[in-house]
Amino acid sequence: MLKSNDVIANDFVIKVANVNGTGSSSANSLLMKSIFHMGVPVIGKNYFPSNIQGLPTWYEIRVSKDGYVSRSGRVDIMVSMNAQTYLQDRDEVSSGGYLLYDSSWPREDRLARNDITLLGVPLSRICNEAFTSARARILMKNITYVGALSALLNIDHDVISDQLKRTFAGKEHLFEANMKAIQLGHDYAIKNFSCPLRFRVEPLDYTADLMMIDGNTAAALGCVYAGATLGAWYPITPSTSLMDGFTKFCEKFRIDPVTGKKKYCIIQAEDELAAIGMTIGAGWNGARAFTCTSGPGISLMSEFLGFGYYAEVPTVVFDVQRVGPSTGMPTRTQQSDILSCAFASHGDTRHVLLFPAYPEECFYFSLEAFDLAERLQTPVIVLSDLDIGMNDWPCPKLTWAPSYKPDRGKVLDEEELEHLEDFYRYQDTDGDGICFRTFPGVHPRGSFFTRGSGHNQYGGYTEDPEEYQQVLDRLRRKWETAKKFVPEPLVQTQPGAKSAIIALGSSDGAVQEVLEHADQPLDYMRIRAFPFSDGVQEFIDTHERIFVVEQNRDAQLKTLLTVELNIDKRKLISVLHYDGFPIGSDHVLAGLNGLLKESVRV
Amino acid sequence: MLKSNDVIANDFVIKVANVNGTGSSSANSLLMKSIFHMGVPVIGKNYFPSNIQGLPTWYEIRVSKDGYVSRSGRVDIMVSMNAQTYLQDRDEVSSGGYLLYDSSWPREDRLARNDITLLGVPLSRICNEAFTSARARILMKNITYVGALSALLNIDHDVISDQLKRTFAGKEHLFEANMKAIQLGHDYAIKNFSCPLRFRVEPLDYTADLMMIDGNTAAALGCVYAGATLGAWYPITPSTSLMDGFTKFCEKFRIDPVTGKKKYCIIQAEDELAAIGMTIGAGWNGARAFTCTSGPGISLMSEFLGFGYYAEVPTVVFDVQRVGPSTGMPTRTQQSDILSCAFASHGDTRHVLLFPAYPEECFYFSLEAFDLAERLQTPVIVLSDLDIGMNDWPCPKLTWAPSYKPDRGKVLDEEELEHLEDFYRYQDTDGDGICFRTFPGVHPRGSFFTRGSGHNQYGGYTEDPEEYQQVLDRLRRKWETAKKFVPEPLVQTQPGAKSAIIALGSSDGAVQEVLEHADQPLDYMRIRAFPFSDGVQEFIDTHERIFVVEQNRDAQLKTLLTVELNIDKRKLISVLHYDGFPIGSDHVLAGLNGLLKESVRV
Amino acid sequence: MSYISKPRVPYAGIKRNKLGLTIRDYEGGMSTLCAGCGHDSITAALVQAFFELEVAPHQVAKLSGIGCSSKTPAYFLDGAHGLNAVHGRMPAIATGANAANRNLYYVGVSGDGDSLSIGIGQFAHAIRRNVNMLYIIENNGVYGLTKGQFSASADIGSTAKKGEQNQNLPIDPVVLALSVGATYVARSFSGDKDQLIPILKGGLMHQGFALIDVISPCVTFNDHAGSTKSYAHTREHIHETVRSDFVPPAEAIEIEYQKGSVTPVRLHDGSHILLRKVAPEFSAESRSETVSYIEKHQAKGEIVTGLLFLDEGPGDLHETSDTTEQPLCAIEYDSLCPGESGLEDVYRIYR
Amino acid sequence: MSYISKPRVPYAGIKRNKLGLTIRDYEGGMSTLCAGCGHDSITAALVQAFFELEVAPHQVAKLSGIGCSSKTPAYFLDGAHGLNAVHGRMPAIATGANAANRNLYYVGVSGDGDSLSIGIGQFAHAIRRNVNMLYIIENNGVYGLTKGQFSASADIGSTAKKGEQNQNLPIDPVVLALSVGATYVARSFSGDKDQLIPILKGGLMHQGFALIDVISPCVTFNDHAGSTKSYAHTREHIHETVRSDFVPPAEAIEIEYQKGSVTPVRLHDGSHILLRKVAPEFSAESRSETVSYIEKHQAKGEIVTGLLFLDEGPGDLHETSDTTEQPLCAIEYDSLCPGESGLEDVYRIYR
Ligand SMILES: Cc1ncc(C[n+]2csc(CCOP(=O)(O)OP(=O)(O)O)c2C)c(N)n1
Ligand SMILES: Cc1ncc(C[n+]2csc(CCOP(=O)(O)OP(=O)(O)O)c2C)c(N)n1
Ligand code: SF4
Ligand code: SF4
Ligand SMILES: [Mg+2]
Ligand SMILES: [Mg+2]
Repeated sequence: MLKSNDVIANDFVIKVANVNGTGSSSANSLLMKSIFHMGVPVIGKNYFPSNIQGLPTWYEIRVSKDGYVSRSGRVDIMVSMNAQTYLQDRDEVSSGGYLLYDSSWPREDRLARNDITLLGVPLSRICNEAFTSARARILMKNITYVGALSALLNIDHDVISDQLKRTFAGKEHLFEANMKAIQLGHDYAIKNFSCPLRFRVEPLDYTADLMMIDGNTAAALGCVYAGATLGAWYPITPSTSLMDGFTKFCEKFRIDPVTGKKKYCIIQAEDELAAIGMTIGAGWNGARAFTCTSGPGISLMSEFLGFGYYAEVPTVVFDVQRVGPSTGMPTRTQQSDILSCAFASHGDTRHVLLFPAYPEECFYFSLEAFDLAERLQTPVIVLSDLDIGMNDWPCPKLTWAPSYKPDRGKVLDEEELEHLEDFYRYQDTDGDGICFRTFPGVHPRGSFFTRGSGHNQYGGYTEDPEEYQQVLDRLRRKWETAKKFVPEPLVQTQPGAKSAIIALGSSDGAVQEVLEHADQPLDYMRIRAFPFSDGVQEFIDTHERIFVVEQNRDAQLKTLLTVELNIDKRKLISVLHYDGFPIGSDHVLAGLNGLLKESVRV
Repeated sequence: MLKSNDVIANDFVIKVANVNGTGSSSANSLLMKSIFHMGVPVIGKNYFPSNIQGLPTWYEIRVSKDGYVSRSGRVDIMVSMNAQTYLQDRDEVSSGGYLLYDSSWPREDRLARNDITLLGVPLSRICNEAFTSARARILMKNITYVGALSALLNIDHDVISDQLKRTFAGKEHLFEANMKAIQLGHDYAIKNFSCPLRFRVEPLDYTADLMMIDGNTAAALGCVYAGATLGAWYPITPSTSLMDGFTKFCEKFRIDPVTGKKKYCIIQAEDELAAIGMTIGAGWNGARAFTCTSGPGISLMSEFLGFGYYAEVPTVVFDVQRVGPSTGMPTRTQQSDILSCAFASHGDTRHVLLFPAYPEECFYFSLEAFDLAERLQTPVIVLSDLDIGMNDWPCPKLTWAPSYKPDRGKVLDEEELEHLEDFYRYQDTDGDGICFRTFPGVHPRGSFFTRGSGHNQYGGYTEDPEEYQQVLDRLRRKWETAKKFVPEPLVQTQPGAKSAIIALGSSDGAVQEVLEHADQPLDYMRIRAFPFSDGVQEFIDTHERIFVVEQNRDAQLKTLLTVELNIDKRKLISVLHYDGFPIGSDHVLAGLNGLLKESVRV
Repeated sequence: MSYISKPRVPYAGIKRNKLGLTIRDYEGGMSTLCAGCGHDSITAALVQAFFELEVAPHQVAKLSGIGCSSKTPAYFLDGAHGLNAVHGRMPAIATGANAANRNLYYVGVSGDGDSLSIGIGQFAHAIRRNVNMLYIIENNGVYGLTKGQFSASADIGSTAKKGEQNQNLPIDPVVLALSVGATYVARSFSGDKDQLIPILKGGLMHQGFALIDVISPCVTFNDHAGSTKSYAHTREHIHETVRSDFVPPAEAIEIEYQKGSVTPVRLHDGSHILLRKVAPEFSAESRSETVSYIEKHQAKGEIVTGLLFLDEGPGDLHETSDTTEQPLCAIEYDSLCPGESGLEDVYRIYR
Repeated sequence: MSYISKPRVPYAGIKRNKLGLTIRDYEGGMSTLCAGCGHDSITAALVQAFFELEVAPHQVAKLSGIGCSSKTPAYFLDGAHGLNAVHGRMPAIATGANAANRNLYYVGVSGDGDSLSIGIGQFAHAIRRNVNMLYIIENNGVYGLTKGQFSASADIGSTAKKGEQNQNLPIDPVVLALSVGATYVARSFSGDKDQLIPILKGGLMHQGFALIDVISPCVTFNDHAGSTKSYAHTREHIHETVRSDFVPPAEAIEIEYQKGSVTPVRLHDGSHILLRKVAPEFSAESRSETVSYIEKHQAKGEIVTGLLFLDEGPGDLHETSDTTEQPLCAIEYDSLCPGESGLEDVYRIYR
C-alpha cells in the first residue's frame, strides 16, 4: 500500500458518481479534457444506466502518465453526487484515497471511513446562492465540483477557461456563468483544504498530436472515407452514436457545394431485418452501404447475413457489443457476440470478422471492412464494443494516404462486358474462390440472377447435387483465400517468454498494462480478424501456455481458436471477464495467477 | 460385380423417375407398401423438387432383407417416366440392372446401354385404350407400371389388392379402376418379358409389428402424448407435415367428447418470430407448446431463443433440417443447422439439442424434449431432417408406459405458495442451477417479473455487476446439470476395435451398414444430445482414430465435440456428405478409406 | 429500480373495493421514468381502472416489449405476473399466453416505436386474430429510451416538425388497426384521466382485442426547433458533448374537457395540440366512416379522441379456434393423452 | 428451370419497338409454375408492358421474395438483373437498391403470403417511404409453394370458405396500403390484360410506390369444400398419402369487360368472383373515400378493380432524403472522400 504522504503525480483515478439526467457529463468531460490539455494522458469511461433520468451513473477518469487505458481496480478520488449510491461509492475508494461530497447537508457520519479523507464541499448551497434559475442551479453544481477539483488536483485554470471558451464560443453569458462556478469551487477548496492533494496533475507534453475521440465516431468517419453512401440502421444502444457520427460528418463533408444536395442517404429502418436488407440491396446495386447495431440486432439480421454469404453480396455490419444474453444490460460492455457473428445464420455459413481495439483502429478497420467485403463479396462484421464505441479514448491524429482507392474487388465494367464472350456470375476463373460480379444497369450482357436458393456456377437455379456442391465448395475455397486478406494479428515479444497471452478488441488495454507488471516474461498476440491468418497457428505452436483474455462467459475466442486451428486446446487457459464493466488490468493479473474460477472452463 | 444370372432376392433398389404433379407418389407408395406387406423390409425415399408441377421427382425404394435403411449407391431397377431426365436416369442404373420405360413411342435408341436390360412397356397406349378421362389416363399410367413391376418382381397380387382395398374402402369404382391398371401392367409384363427378373421379392416375415411412418408424423404424435396443447408455426418445407400431423392426431384424439370443443390450439403465425413468441408465451403461462420449422426459421427465431434461454422459459422447437445456406434447397436434406442451433442468438447463449435418428426416436424424443424443456426451464431444439421427417421408415410398433407422467420440473403450485415465506424466481436453492417457477393466476404470492434484460436472483431488474454475473454463472451451472439429464449416446462395440465412428441423426443408417462391411473392426457411438453426457468424452479418450460422420460441409458435430470436450481434436477425422441427398453407405465406406477430399477439413 | 417497491401502509379508512383491496394493492414498483413523463400518468390511470374493476391483481398478466413505455408494467400491479418481451414482439407472447389460459386478464403496454416499426407485423396480426386483451400504445412520437429518434407515428403536437422527418405520412395506429379489423379502437391523452379510465375499463371488458392509442408526451425528447424547452435549446446552454444528458425538471400535463368539445393542450415544448373528444352520440357505422371522421378533423389539425369504433360481433381467438372453456393449461394430462389404445389405432393406420 | 431460356428467333416482320427490340427480348426463362397458374398471365402482361414502354431490359431491376409468385422474375426480362430475396424481405432490398441507384426501374413481385404475413412490416414501411417502384402482389389467397395453407388476404372467390379460417377478417392489401400512405393503389385480375397492362405501365411511370394487387387464382390449391376441382376431391380419387401430389390439367383464365361494369369470373374450383371495374369517371378525393367505396361494393360481394387511388404529391424516397440527382452508386470516390484536409478538421474538433 502507498504511504499516505507520497506525492503521486499524473497517475491516479478519479470517479464521479452522479444521477443521470442532471447534466453531469458536460462537467466530467470538461474535467477530463482539461487534464488532457495539460499534456497528461487520460481516458474517461462512462458507466451509465439504461434509463433517461434519475438512476445512478458514474464517470471514471484514469490519469496515467504511462498512457494506460484500462481500468486499474483503484479509485483514488471519488466525487459522490448521488445519495442513492453513497455507501457503495464510499466503499469503492482505495485506502488512502479521498471522497468529495456535497456537504450542504451534514453527512460525515454516513460517509466516514478511517482510511480515507472526506472532502465536504457545500455545492448546493454555493450554487443556490450564486445562481437563480432552477436549471442553472442543477447544472452549475457539476461545474462547481470541477472547480474544487481544479484546486485539489492542481489543474491549470487557464486550460479550463480555454476549454469553456471553446465550448461556449459566441455564448459569452454561458461562459461567464460556467467560469463563475469554476471559481467558486476552486476558491472554496483553496480556503478549506490544503491544496493540492498528494494526487495531483503536473504538466507534461505527452498528449501532443493526440485527440480524444470515441470509437463509434471514429468508425463513422471511416465509413465516410471508405466512400460509403448508404447508412441504414435501427436505433440501439450502444451503436446509435455511430450513425449519429456518420450523419454529422456527412452533413459536414458530403453536401454538394453546387446543388446543396446530399451525396449520401441515411435511412432509419423499421427494424434490423430491414436495415441489413437495405444495405444488401445497395451493395448488390454497387453502392457501399453499412448498418450498425448491437447483439439483438445481430440475432435479427442472421437470416439476411446467411443470404449475403450464399448469394455473395458485400455489406458491412458494425456490431457494437453490449451485455447479453437477450436484452441483457444495454449500457454495459462485453465481447460476447463473437460466436453468434462468426456462424450467424443456419446452414454452413461463416462470416469474416474484424476486431478493432481502440478508436484509431475503428477508423482504419472501417476502410478495411468495406474493402474486404467487396473483395471477398461477402458480409463483413466489425465487432467493436460499448467501451471502445462510447468512451473517449486518446487517439493519435489520423493520417491519410491520398493514394488510397477503394478496392471494389472483381467487378466487370461496361467496357469489359462489351468485349466479354459471355458472363457467368459464379464461375471461379482463377481458383481463388472469388468470381466476377456486375452491377445492374451497366450492360445488357451483365445481367444475372441473385438468389439465396440453390444455384450453379452459371447463376442458374439448381437442385442438382454436383452443381450445388460445386458452389458450396468454392465458397469454402474463398474462405481460405480470406485468410490471406484479413489484417494480421499483432505480436509483441519479451525475451525468454515461454508463455503468452492472446486477446482481442478492448481487452488489449488491460493486457498491455499487465505485460509490464507480470512476474514472468510474456509474449502477446492480439487477434484482429476471423478467419485467422497463418500467423495465429504458428504463434500458438511456439508457446507452452497461452492465456486467452476475453470479455465473455463462454470463452468464445478460445472456442474459435480451438475449432479453426490444428492445435491442442489444452494449452489454452481462459481469463474471462463478463460482469459488464470493462476488464481491468487487476483482473487480468488475477487470471495469470490462477485466481479466477472461470479459467477452468473447457 | 454380380454375375448377371445370380438370383437376388429381397436385396435390391428400385428407383422411379417421375414428373411432379402427376400423381405418381400414390403408385410408388403402393409398390413400397406391397413389398412391406410381403414381410420384406423396405424403405422409400422421395427426392422431390421445390415446385408444384412439372419438374423431375424421384422415388427410391430399397428392398433389404437385412433391414438397411440408407442409400446403397446402387440402382437395380429404374422406372423412367420422365423424358427430361431419361439419360441421367439411364446412366444411374447399376451395371446388370434394368430400365423400365414407356414404350408407347419408340426410344430404345436413346436409352440403350449395353450392360443393362431395357424393359419397354407402352404405358400411355395401354391407359389411353383402357381409360377415358384425362385424369384417369394420367393417374393410371403410374398404377400400370406398378402392375408391370408386380410381375417382374414377383409381388403378391393379393397383397396389392388388399392395399388398394384399404385405400379405396367404400369407393368400389376407384378400387376397380386401379386393379384394372395393375392387371394390365402385370399381363403385359408376363406376356413380353421372362418374369420374374433375377431381382425379385420372396415372402418373409421380417416386418411383423412394424409400421411405415415418417418422422414428422411420429414427432407430432409425440407432441400429443407429451400433452402439448399449443402448436404455433409458420409453414416451411420440410417441417410442414409435422404440424399437419399434429392437427390430424388432435382432431382424432383431442376433441372433447361431451362439448365437441378442442383440447388444443393450433395457430398459423404470421412468421417464425411470432410462432416462437407464441410458444414462449404459452410456456410461460403453464401450457406445453411447440413450434416446428427449418433452417430459415431458426435464423429468425434466434432472438427469441436467446430470450427463452436467459428468461428461462421452456419451449420446444423442431428443426426439420433442409439444405442451407439461406433458402438453399428446400426439398433436400442436410444436418447443417447444428452450430446455429447450439449457439442461436447473441451473447453467452447455448441451447439443449436432441438428435433423433429415425421416426421411432422422433416420437420418444418429442416426449423427452418437453420434459427436458420444463425440467431445465429452457428452449429445447429437436434436430430432425428431411430424410427422417418426410420419408416413410419402417418403425416398430410404438409402446406406451401408462405410468408416464410429464415432468413439469420445479413448479410451485397454489398449495406450496400458500405456505411459502416468500418466493424469488431466480434463487438456486439446491445448487443444481435450476430455480422454482410459478404460473400466472395461481397465487398472489407467486407473482414475479420475467425479462430478457439484466435481472438478479430475486427477479428484480439489475445493472449491478455481481448480481448480473451471479445469474449468468448459475445458468452455466444449469448447463452442467443438463448433461446428466439428456439422452445418453448409444454405443456399439466390436471386438478388438481401435478405431471408431461417431455420428448423429439420420447418418446412423449408413453407418450401421458400414459397420458390417468395413475391413476393420469399428466401435460406434451415436450422439443423441447436446450438451454431451460424460460418456462421450470417455468414448473418445479410449479410441485412437475416430471418424465423425455427418451431413454438412463444415464438420459441425466435430466442431461441437472439439469445443465442449477436453480432447485432442487431431484424432477426429471427418466424413462429410452435403450434396442434398441422404448419405449412403457407399459414401461412408469411401470416407473410412480416405477417398473423400472433405476429410481434410480441420 | 422496479424491484424497489413502495411501502404498503394503507392509512386507516382508505377506500377498499369488493375484494377488500386498497388502491395501493394495485400499485407497482417505483417508476424510473423522467419526472413528468406522460407514461406515468397512464400507469396511474391503469392502477385506478383495475382498482375500480375489482380485479384480483394475480388474475392479470402484464406484458410489454422494450422502451420507456414498455418499462411501465413494472410500475403497476405488483401482484400480477409480468413479462418484458423483446422489442416489438409482445403481441406474439400475448397471443400464446392467451391461448394457454383464457381466464386471465391481459394488458399489453407498448410504445409507438415498439408497435409501429419493429412490431407492426405482430401488432397487425394480433388484431386480426382478435386476441382478447387490452393493448395500449403509449404514443409520444419518438423513441424515448434510445434518446429521441422519430418514430413512425404522428409527430404528436409538433407544429415545428415540418422537416424531412415529417414528409413521410405518419402511421396512425388507429387507422391502421381499423384497416386490419380491430374490434375496439380508442384514442385518449395521458393527462385526461376522466376519459382514459373508462376507456381502459371498457377495453379490459371487451371480448377481443382492444386498442387504445394514448398520446403521451415525452418531456425529454420533444425536440422541436423553436420550442423553448427543446433539447436543441437545452444543448446550447450546456457543454456540447451532452446529447440530451440533461433533463429539465418537468410536471406531468393534466387536462379536463367535455365530450364533443375541442381543447388545446400545451406540451412541454410549448407547442399545442388540439384534442377533439367525440360527441356522446358519435357511433361509427363502419370502419371507413370512422376513418373519414378522423381524416376530416385531421384536416382541421384536430386529433380525435374517445372510443372511435366498436364491434362486439367477431369472436376472439378462442371462439374462432373453438377451444374448450377450460383453459388449455389447466386440462389434466390424462385427458390429453390417448394412451395405449391410441397407439393401437396409430399402428393400424400406418401398418 | 429458370436458366433454361427459350430460343430467341424473332420471325421476320415481328414488331419491334423504338429500341429495335421485339417482344421476345422482354421474355425470360421457361416458367416452372403449374399450367394455368394466374401468375404466368401476370408475367405475360409485364412482358407486354415493358415492351410497350420501350424500356431497355438492363435498365430494370427485378426483385422478389419467396413463393410461386416470387419465382416469376426469372420468367420475364432475361436481360435484367434479378434478385430473389428471402421470404417477405424484398421491400428492404428494393429500398436499399433504389437508394443506391435512382436511375433504374424497379419492379417487385410478391405474393399475399410474402407481403401480408411475414413481410407486412417491410411492405408497410416501403409504402411509407414512397420508394419509387412497381410493387405487385400476385394474390391467390393461399401459400402456393408450401402447398395451400390459407394466407392473410381475402379468400379470393371462396364461396365455400365460410369455415374457421375466414372468421378473421382478411387483410386487404389495398386498404392496408391506403392506411399507411400509398400514393398509387390499384387492383386487377391476372386474366384481364386489357386492364392490367395499362395499370402496370402507369405504376412503372408513377414517381413513387405503386401497389398493384392482382387477383391471381391458384389452380392447384383452390381447396374449397364442394368444389369439383378441389384437392379434397382429388384426394379421394387417389391414394391417401398423396397430399396434393396430383395437379389437374388446367387452363389460365382470361376475361374482358367494360369500365364501370361488373363481371362474374369462374375460377378453377368452379366458384365465382364478382369483379367491378371502377367507372372511368371514378377518382377518389381521399383515402377514406376509396376505402368506403371498396367497403360498399364488398358488401355486395363485389371486388373493385382498377386504379383506386392516386396522389402524385408526396415526394419519393430520394426527394424526402434530398439526395443528388446523380445515383449514389455512380458518384466518383474523390468527391466522396474528404481527404487529408478533412482529417485536419476532425483533429481540430476532437483535440
Ligand atoms: C431488437 C432491438 N432493436 C433495438 C432496440 C433498442 N430500443 C430499445 S427501446 C427502442 C424504441 C422505443 O420506442 P417506443 O416503443 O416508442 O418507446 P418509448 O421509449 O418512446 O416509450 C429501441 C429502438 C432493442 N432493445 N431491441
Ligand atoms: C423464413 C421462411 N419461412 C417460410 C418459408 C416457406 N415459404 C416459402 S413460400 C411461402 C409462402 C408463399 O406464399 P405467397 O407469398 O402467397 O406465394 P404463392 O406461392 O402463393 O404465390 C412460405 C411460407 C421460407 N421460404 N422462408
Ligand atoms: S425519455 Fe421521454 S418517454 Fe422516456 S421516460 Fe423520459 S419522458 Fe418518458
Ligand atoms: S401452386 Fe398455385 S400458385 Fe403455385 S404455381 Fe401452382 S397454381 Fe401457381
Ligand atoms: Mg415512443
Ligand atoms: Mg399466395
